Amino acid sequence: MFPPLPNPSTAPGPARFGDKDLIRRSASTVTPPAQRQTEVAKLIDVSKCIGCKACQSACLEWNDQHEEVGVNTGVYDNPHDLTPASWTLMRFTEWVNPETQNLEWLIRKDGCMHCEDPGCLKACPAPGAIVQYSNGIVDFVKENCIGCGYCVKGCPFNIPRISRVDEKAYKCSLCSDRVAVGQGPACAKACPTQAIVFGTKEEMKKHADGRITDLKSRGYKNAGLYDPPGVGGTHVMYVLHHADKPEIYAGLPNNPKISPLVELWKGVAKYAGFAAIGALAVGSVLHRLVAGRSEVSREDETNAQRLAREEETKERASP
Amino acid sequence: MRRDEIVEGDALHPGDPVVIDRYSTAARFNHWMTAASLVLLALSGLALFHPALYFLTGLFGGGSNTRAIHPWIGLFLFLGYMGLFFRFWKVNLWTPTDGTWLKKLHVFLIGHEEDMPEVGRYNFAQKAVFWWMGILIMISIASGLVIWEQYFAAYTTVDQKRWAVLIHSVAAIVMICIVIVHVYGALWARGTMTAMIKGRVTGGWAWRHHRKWLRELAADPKANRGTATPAE
Amino acid sequence: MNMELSRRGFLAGAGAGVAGTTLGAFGFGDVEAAHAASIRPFKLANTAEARNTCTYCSVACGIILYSKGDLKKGEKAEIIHIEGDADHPTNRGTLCPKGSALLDVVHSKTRTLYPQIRKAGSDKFERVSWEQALDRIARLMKDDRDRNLVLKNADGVTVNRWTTTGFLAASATTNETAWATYKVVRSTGMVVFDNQARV
Amino acid sequence: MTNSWTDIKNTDLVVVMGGNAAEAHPCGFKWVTEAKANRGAKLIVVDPRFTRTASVADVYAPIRQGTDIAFLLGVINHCMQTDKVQWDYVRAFTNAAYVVKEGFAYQDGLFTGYDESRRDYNRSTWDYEIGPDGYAVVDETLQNPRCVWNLLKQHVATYTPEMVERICGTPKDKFVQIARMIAECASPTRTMTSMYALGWTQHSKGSQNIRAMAMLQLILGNIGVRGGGMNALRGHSNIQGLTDIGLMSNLIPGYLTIPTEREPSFDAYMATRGFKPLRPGQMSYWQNYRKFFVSFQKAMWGEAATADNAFAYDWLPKLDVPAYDVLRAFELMHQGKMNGYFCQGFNPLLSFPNRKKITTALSKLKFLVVMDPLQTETARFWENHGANNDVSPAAIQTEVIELPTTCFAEDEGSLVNSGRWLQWHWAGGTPPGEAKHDTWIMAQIHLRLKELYRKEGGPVPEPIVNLDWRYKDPNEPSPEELAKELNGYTTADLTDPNDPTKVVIAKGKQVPGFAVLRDDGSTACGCWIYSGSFTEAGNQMARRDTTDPDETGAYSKWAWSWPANRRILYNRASADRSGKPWDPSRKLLEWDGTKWTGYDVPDIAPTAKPEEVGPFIMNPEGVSRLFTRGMMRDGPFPVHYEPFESPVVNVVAPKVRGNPVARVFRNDMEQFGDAKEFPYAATSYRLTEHFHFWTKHAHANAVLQPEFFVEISEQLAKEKGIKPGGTVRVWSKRGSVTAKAVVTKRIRPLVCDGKTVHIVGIPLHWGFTGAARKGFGPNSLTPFVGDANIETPEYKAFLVDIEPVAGPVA
Repeated sequence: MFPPLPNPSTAPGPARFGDKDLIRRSASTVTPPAQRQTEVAKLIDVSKCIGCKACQSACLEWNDQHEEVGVNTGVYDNPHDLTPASWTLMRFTEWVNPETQNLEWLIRKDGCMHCEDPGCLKACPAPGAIVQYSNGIVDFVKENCIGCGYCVKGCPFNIPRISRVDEKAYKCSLCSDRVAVGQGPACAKACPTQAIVFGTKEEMKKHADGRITDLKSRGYKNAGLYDPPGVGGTHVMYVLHHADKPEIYAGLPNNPKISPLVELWKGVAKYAGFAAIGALAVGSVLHRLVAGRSEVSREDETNAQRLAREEETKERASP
Repeated sequence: MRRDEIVEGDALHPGDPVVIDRYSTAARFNHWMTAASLVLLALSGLALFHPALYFLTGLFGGGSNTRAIHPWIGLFLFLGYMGLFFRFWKVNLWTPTDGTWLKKLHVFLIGHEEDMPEVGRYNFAQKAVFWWMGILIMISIASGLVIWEQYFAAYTTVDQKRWAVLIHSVAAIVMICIVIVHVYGALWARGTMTAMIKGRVTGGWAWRHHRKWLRELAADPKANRGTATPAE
Repeated sequence: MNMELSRRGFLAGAGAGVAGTTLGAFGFGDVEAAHAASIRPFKLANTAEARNTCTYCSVACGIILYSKGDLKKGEKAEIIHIEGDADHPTNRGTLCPKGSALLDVVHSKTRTLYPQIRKAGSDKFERVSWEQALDRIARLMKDDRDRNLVLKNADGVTVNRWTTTGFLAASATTNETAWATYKVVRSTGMVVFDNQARV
Repeated sequence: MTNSWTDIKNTDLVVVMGGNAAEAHPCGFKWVTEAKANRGAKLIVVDPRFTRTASVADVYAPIRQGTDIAFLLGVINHCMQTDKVQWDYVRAFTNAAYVVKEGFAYQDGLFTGYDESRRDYNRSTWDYEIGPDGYAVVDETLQNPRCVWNLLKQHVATYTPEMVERICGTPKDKFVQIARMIAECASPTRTMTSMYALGWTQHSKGSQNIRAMAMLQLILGNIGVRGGGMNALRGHSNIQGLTDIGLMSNLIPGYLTIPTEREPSFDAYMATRGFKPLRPGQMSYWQNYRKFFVSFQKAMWGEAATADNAFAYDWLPKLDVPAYDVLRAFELMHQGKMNGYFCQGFNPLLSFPNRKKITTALSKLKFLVVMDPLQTETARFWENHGANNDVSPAAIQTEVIELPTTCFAEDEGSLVNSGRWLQWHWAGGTPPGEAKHDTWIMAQIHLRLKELYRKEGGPVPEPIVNLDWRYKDPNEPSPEELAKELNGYTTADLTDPNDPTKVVIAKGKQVPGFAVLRDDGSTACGCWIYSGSFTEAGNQMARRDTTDPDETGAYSKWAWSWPANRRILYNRASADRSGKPWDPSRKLLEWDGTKWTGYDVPDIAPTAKPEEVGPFIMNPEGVSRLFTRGMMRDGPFPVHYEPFESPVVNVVAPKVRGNPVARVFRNDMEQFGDAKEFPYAATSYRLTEHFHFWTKHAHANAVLQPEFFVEISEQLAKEKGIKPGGTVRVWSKRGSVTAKAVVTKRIRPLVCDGKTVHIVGIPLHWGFTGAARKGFGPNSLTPFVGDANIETPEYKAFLVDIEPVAGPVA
């Protein structure tokens, strides 16, 4: 089995990574560290997942989140969507395999993918509200978040949620506080079947290969790894039995990228806009220099007086 | 008696120089309130538009407050503009003269206004500002509501929001450009600022820039407050 | 024996190599590094640990209770977190959705806090002292046993059978509790005695 | 479990039937996924619902609830017909060759000796032919038509794939595919494990469901080997322990039994126990019964239990009926024949069938004592909660006393998991409010009773006043003290039988194991199978050594497992008759010429010669039983009986309703519904997000599965006009519930004997206390009928009707 992480030490220790390891910081420029830390990743093997929701439970508990008790709407998904308190969610899909006619119950753990090229961070206007560490973790910094919701628009996976309580954005932190002391995320620690494992991205890819071979031997000829290049790869990856159609797993995007609209807005628009404004300002100055000012002459004034008088007399003349 | 170019309150006082009331106190107040909201919106908007300008959020008490206040100022702008709209929409309607005026725009720009066709209360450029601002403010309000996370997050899809945020920023940029032109125009033509500050302009100013309007004022007994008393 | 917390566990075993590299991945770069703004302090630091077993199903997963205050030092201990015991051969630190939320049952709003009695026909519980509750129970038991204990059956065989009061034992209590319960219940001759094994 | 959770990783084929391991035991199920990932093992799931276990299965087949025996006998038939049998194992280790008495027969669903009026059998003919030597007659050639093997062959012949499809509704091709996969495991180098739970026990023929699979496992040679076995997943964290310690009407710790009226004296009692071997040289371990019993009596009454008073034999009650199980308890209560009742961490109002009857029964009590860490529904059965508990407090005269107890996190002691591991745990938190340990409460009750009897006297005070209660603090015996009693200790010097001058173990020492227990009163032992758990070497249950040589999954130094720290029961059967492992790659034990060596503690004497001593030492035969003689009340072979409430008639025995000897009380008979009135086959079950009625008190779990619902197929929903997420009413002859509707592809209509059967799934986690939304439980609907042998209620198969209703106004 995949070697379990040791029990956490209760002796206070230093963090294994911090601000010095930032490679991206929203609305700011950072000088990336000379040496990048080994990239970490969480691998979610959908074919091993039994949809028990231990990950949801562990996430709520570790992060001291209080989710509301909802209702049953005729499905197993509870809560019904990600929320500011629920950073991960099991999504259930009943899918009849057209080839075998067998029912397949596809259960996918949804949550932040920790993109190598994070759309949320790109869209964020608040300096340091979203950061990316050199080990790949993308984290939100509550103190700097202004609750504008741009991250929601930037995210290709529709993950961040804005709390109506404090108007701040929330999402999975990959348990940065646990990783910082050499632990894995709470969900990975809890997962009963080790459908969720955590380690270096390289280890995860190797582990995934083994899983995919096993799945192929069981007739899932399209089994594969979901590590979408469109966002530069992710630090949360899936092993899928039907990697050729990720969308059947509760709409997992097929080849996700940051929306061109967002790219346009955060790219061209920004520069073109300032260019236009600048151009006009300069233009005005030049015009002033070339054309000088438009003055009212003495003559204009007398013309005005004359006109006023003439009209006045006209009126008097008329009966 | 034609008075197409006259707005309630316009008045001509003979004398040297002739003095003309162009903007009532209410009109001026309305204009400046609109102007103020525009400036605040520009500042708060730009602060969230480009990291380089994020420091501007300081003016509004930090990022969160900026994010919270901006939409409300937007509503304020909307009201302000509505006021101006109902006040001036008639005198901003298209007239054939605007066409000929536009054809000779280059002449205008080099300052030879005497060679321009006589225009009424507003010339083509001023009308363009009036209408374009109207349209853009509408667009900004609409797209603004879509991305007003705090209250309207639930009503649109993420993709609609993405469109909205793009449209909103483009509209804002264009507005800022228009404002620049507007302000420069006012500064360029000497004697114009007094119109929005004191509400008055000289007859000469009117003769030079809005002769058609001046003629109507002069010809209008209600507007033309002559000094001479009628003879028996 | 008691509380030695073998950190060794499976890291000593086959896992060691890989787990080692895995740990390395979390960037043991510069250990002086302070917490970053985004990283909250590790909440288990300076807590007391106790090895326990999940109370729910009979897989009996190993768990660790983390508390503020240490019972072993005679302090008042408040459990702040419960997590799987990575050294446990069966669960290897994993826990199911129930086990992962054990803390919520320990601190449940609907835990019983003090003895209560609901009088015949009443529509509410009334708080009583332990003394009152236990005296009352003993009284009720003795009266019933004295009245209804079957000493001999029709054929005169000594049967010492008490069938009018019954006892339903739990299945999440310890063997030691079960044994104490068994002794007390059997000594009274009670035969209406069962546990959860059937359901 | 015959094996352990960690051993499952050694299997080649996992059959989950009558259980839902992934949902009910996720962390144990890990070892199934390990076997799949590392051994390429396959997983088969047979269940009325496509469960979360099925979601990771290689093959899933639907089956109508309550027809498992037909399916399993069908597989046995397939193995016998296609000669997929591990012959050496069957010949050496089962009673296949034993010759059955003349007169034993089976016809139309009944065995010889049925008495309809008593709903019971005269089982005298269900036994072996005993030869002149006093031993059972065997025919190694299996030629004798009356030998077990031939009788079995004849018995299962009915269950052809076609018949299985008619009864179970399982598509024939699926059944055959599964039968073939299972049959492959007849090879000595392939093993299959059976994982089952209440999906098999909660039927009126629950024990026979399990027997059927056990027989199949024996035929395939999968008992006693690594990666094999019969693995009961079990329910609560210490249900194994509570059963071991015998907290049941008819049990004494260690599976000894309470005397009955037919045993007026100790000798009469012993005469019916301690079986003599049925074959030469067999261990027939129950020959030691007397030692265990006397040691138990000494643990109970110490000095007061002496040879002169037959070790206080008369202080034990004697039973007039087989058992005062929960069903009988509530039947008596319902008849007004009970006055007091204690519920220690138990919630019968939601746990027992026919809730209406339970409420009425509780209302007839004088007093009810509830000891629980949580506010249970039972403690509030008198409280009106609208539709969820529609009672009028004023009309209920029961005095209810609720006592707050500590929970797992606040107490110390040992629990026994399903793999029989006794694991010690330590308290981590201070109890809330005035909550107290159960040991304290039981001690207080005992001390008060003792005091009252001293003061006031009364009938037979001896067992109470003489109860051995010599604890450091009588008010609260410590877990260690109690654990030491369970392990056993010497009450006198134990001397060498051959040399009385030689003291083997001095007085007052912990015994090292049950082998040293004696029947002369010189040893005391609370529970003989726990001997060795707390020795002079210390608390073995607290061991935390994770070493596991060659990674067999035994972990023999982690905690302690009964008996004698044995990890796999019947492990001698992992080697052939000569003592060589069936599968060298999966060696467990091996005979090295002088003794047994290997990874586990041998099940037989370490020096017992392989050819001589059989592996099944608890059986007088020394072998396992394909034919159980008279030991099961409903037959030596399993038979397919329909549930008492079934949508179809029994194809193989049309005249028999349900299990002919199942436990039914007369007035409950009238409460059974029929398919005309209640057309749909319902079943009840747990969901992975919850644990019975506890986790609805845990906020997080309430979030994960907040509200009571029932599951139905898309077809039934269409027929009835039920919308997904809509509200429905489900009712049976005994009650009615309202729930949200989950419409799913995971439940599909089955065609049984040409008739379409719709299934209604009813999970059981909601009540009217706790953090989750108020709801109902299936026990408002379930019938009050119990298994013939162990009285487990038939929760898994009953009839209901369903209709859409207007949703509750939110």
